[in-house]
Amino acid sequence: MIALFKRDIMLAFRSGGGFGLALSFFLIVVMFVPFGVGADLALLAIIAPGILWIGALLACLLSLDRIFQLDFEDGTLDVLATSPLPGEAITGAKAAAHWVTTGLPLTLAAAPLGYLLNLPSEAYFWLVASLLTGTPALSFIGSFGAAITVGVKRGGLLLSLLVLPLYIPTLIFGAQTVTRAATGQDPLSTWAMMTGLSLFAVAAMPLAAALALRVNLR
Amino acid sequence: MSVWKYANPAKFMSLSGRVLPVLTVLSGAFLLVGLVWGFFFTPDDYKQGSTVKIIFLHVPSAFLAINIWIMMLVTSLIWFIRRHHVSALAAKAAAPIGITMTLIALFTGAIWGKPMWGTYWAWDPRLTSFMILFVFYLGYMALWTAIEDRDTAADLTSILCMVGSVFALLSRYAVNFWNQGLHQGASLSVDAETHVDNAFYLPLLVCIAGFVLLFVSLVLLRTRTEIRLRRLSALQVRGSAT
Amino acid sequence: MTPDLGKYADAVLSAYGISVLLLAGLIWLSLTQSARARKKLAEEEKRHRKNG
Amino acid sequence: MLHRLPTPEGLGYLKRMNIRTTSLGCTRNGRAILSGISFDLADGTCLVLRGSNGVGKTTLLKTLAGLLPLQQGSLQIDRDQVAYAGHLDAVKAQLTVEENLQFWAGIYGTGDIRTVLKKLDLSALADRPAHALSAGQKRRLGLARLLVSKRSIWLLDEPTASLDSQSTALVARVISDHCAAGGTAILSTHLELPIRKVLTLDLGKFTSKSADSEPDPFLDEAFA
Repeated sequence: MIALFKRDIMLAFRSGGGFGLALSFFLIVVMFVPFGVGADLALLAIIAPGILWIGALLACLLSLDRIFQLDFEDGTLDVLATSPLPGEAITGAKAAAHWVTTGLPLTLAAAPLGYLLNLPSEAYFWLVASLLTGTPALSFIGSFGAAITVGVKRGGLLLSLLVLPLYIPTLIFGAQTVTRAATGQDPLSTWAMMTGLSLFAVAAMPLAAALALRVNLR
Repeated sequence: MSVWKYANPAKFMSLSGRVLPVLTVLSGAFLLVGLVWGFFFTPDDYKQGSTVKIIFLHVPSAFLAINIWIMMLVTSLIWFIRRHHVSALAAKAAAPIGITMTLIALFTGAIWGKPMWGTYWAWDPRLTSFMILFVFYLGYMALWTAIEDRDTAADLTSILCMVGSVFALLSRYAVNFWNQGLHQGASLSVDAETHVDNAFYLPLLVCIAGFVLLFVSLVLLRTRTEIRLRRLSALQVRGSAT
Repeated sequence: MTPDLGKYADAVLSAYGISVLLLAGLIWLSLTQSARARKKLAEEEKRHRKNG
Repeated sequence: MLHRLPTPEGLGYLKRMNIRTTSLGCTRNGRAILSGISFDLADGTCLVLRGSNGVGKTTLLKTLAGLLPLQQGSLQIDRDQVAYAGHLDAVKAQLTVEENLQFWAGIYGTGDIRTVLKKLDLSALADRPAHALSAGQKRRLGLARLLVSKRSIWLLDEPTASLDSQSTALVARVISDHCAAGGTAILSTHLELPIRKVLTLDLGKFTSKSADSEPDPFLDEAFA
């Protein structure tokens, strides 16, 4: 399991695409918002929490199809399925590797990008905290969507359509946490709910993903 | 005699073929009576005026929009556990009806909202939940069309339906929470149906019965279509084999 | 015949109009799909029976 | 109808039966294609599956590996000893030869890859990225994965496809050595491989007739 986790991270670094791509995408989304809504700093401060969360979510979505697709195409998944690793360990390790290569960098990049959007200073801690415990949910829920669509050719669009509705509660609680922190309310309760959701996703989604993967390997 | 014997396609076809005409006539009658009663013979509400007549469309469609998803969840589970083909096909057949009901609930809700709230669309928790339900239906139907192999499609859509149900429920709670967070003392909630006058109550019941009967007739009709298509492809496969 | 819908006539009529339209569309779609499947299957059954 | 294969000479009764199938049936895309396959395979033997394209060699191998559900009959095989190699190499182009093997050693929980590299003449290529390998070298890397897995039952789908004669000989030698050491191999190939103790199973004889295929509930009886 650790070997698979390590290899996925190594592959993300090697192939270049997955790792840098998500960060660049995040930067561009954040950069485009003032272009779209104007450079009024007061307005930006209000919408910053939502923009940062939606930007991180979309950047995460970009690389989801790589979780299983490449291994499916070159036969690695077939071999892994007959290896001593149980299916849940395969999907869990791969989702965890996805988080390390996208969720974690996005969390780290969020704070400087928040400054560009004039995020109130009280909110930085909660921005990082909410992304840190919220992005695992994005990776693990996303890995389920990726497992379902792995057999579909050009399934990227379908993957987004399946996964985005599943992201709704995470997005609501995550963005709400940052908004509350920015407006001087108590963000702890929303953060706790989102973290609970995240823990649930980490525990349950590998099972569902393994089930879907099994069906797709037939 | 087990109820499962009707999960056999041939048995299902013969039974549903006999029941369907009766159900169609019944649903037509109920809908006609309920909607005519509701539209022509109910008084105006003292507060909402004639817009209260929208209730006869809005409430039954909203009721079905949610319950069709639950029915799909149950049939998905049956397919997953007992692998009855008819069950999976019934879930597939129900989805377009569910999405239509969701659309009706959304449109009638929005039209109702305009005179009541002064806007077609407000991010009211209920309306938002239906919007979310709509995208869940979209994803489910898209997955059915994307996968070639029928058993694989049935398996994957039923997994999606199960996981989706959990997240749809979570979304509902999250949306309630989120809206309270934004508009304190929300005045825009659509809770008219929780205290309905007797003058509206009876025709509403007839309308709900009519919608449910219409759904059952349509789902039978569509399931029969799916079974025929399934048999068609099975015959074609066998034909090409010999 | 038409009841007096007052100032909300537009709202009520459009709600009924859209709903009936959507339902009619769904029923029409289900019926045509059913008819097409029935026809195709009948053809295939005939061919199948002929071939043995 | 039980087609019991003759036990090769030199293997006594005490030898454990490694794989046993009884009237096995396989389906592909919901359509029965093979049925009535019965064989016993003892340790140290190699079974070659023959038959024209599309007869179901891949389907049978996948069923044995547990990737496809068993449709008919019974199957006795120790799944913890199965190493499967499909017609795809499962080689990561971005990783070096050594990293590829190291990964599989980690997955199978086995240690040393040096001896395996040496055995397959891959030591010189250890630091080369896999995308720079020739088809034959890639196949050798695939075989190295089997050795690294330290598993006794090899299921190989067309291990000789698109290989020159030299590489083919190497594949045959590795399989031979594996069987000589008490391992079992089931493979599909069109070639005659110089392997000792080899048995052949012609899948053409087991092609499923629609009469004895899995009943399709949609074909039960005609309905209007």
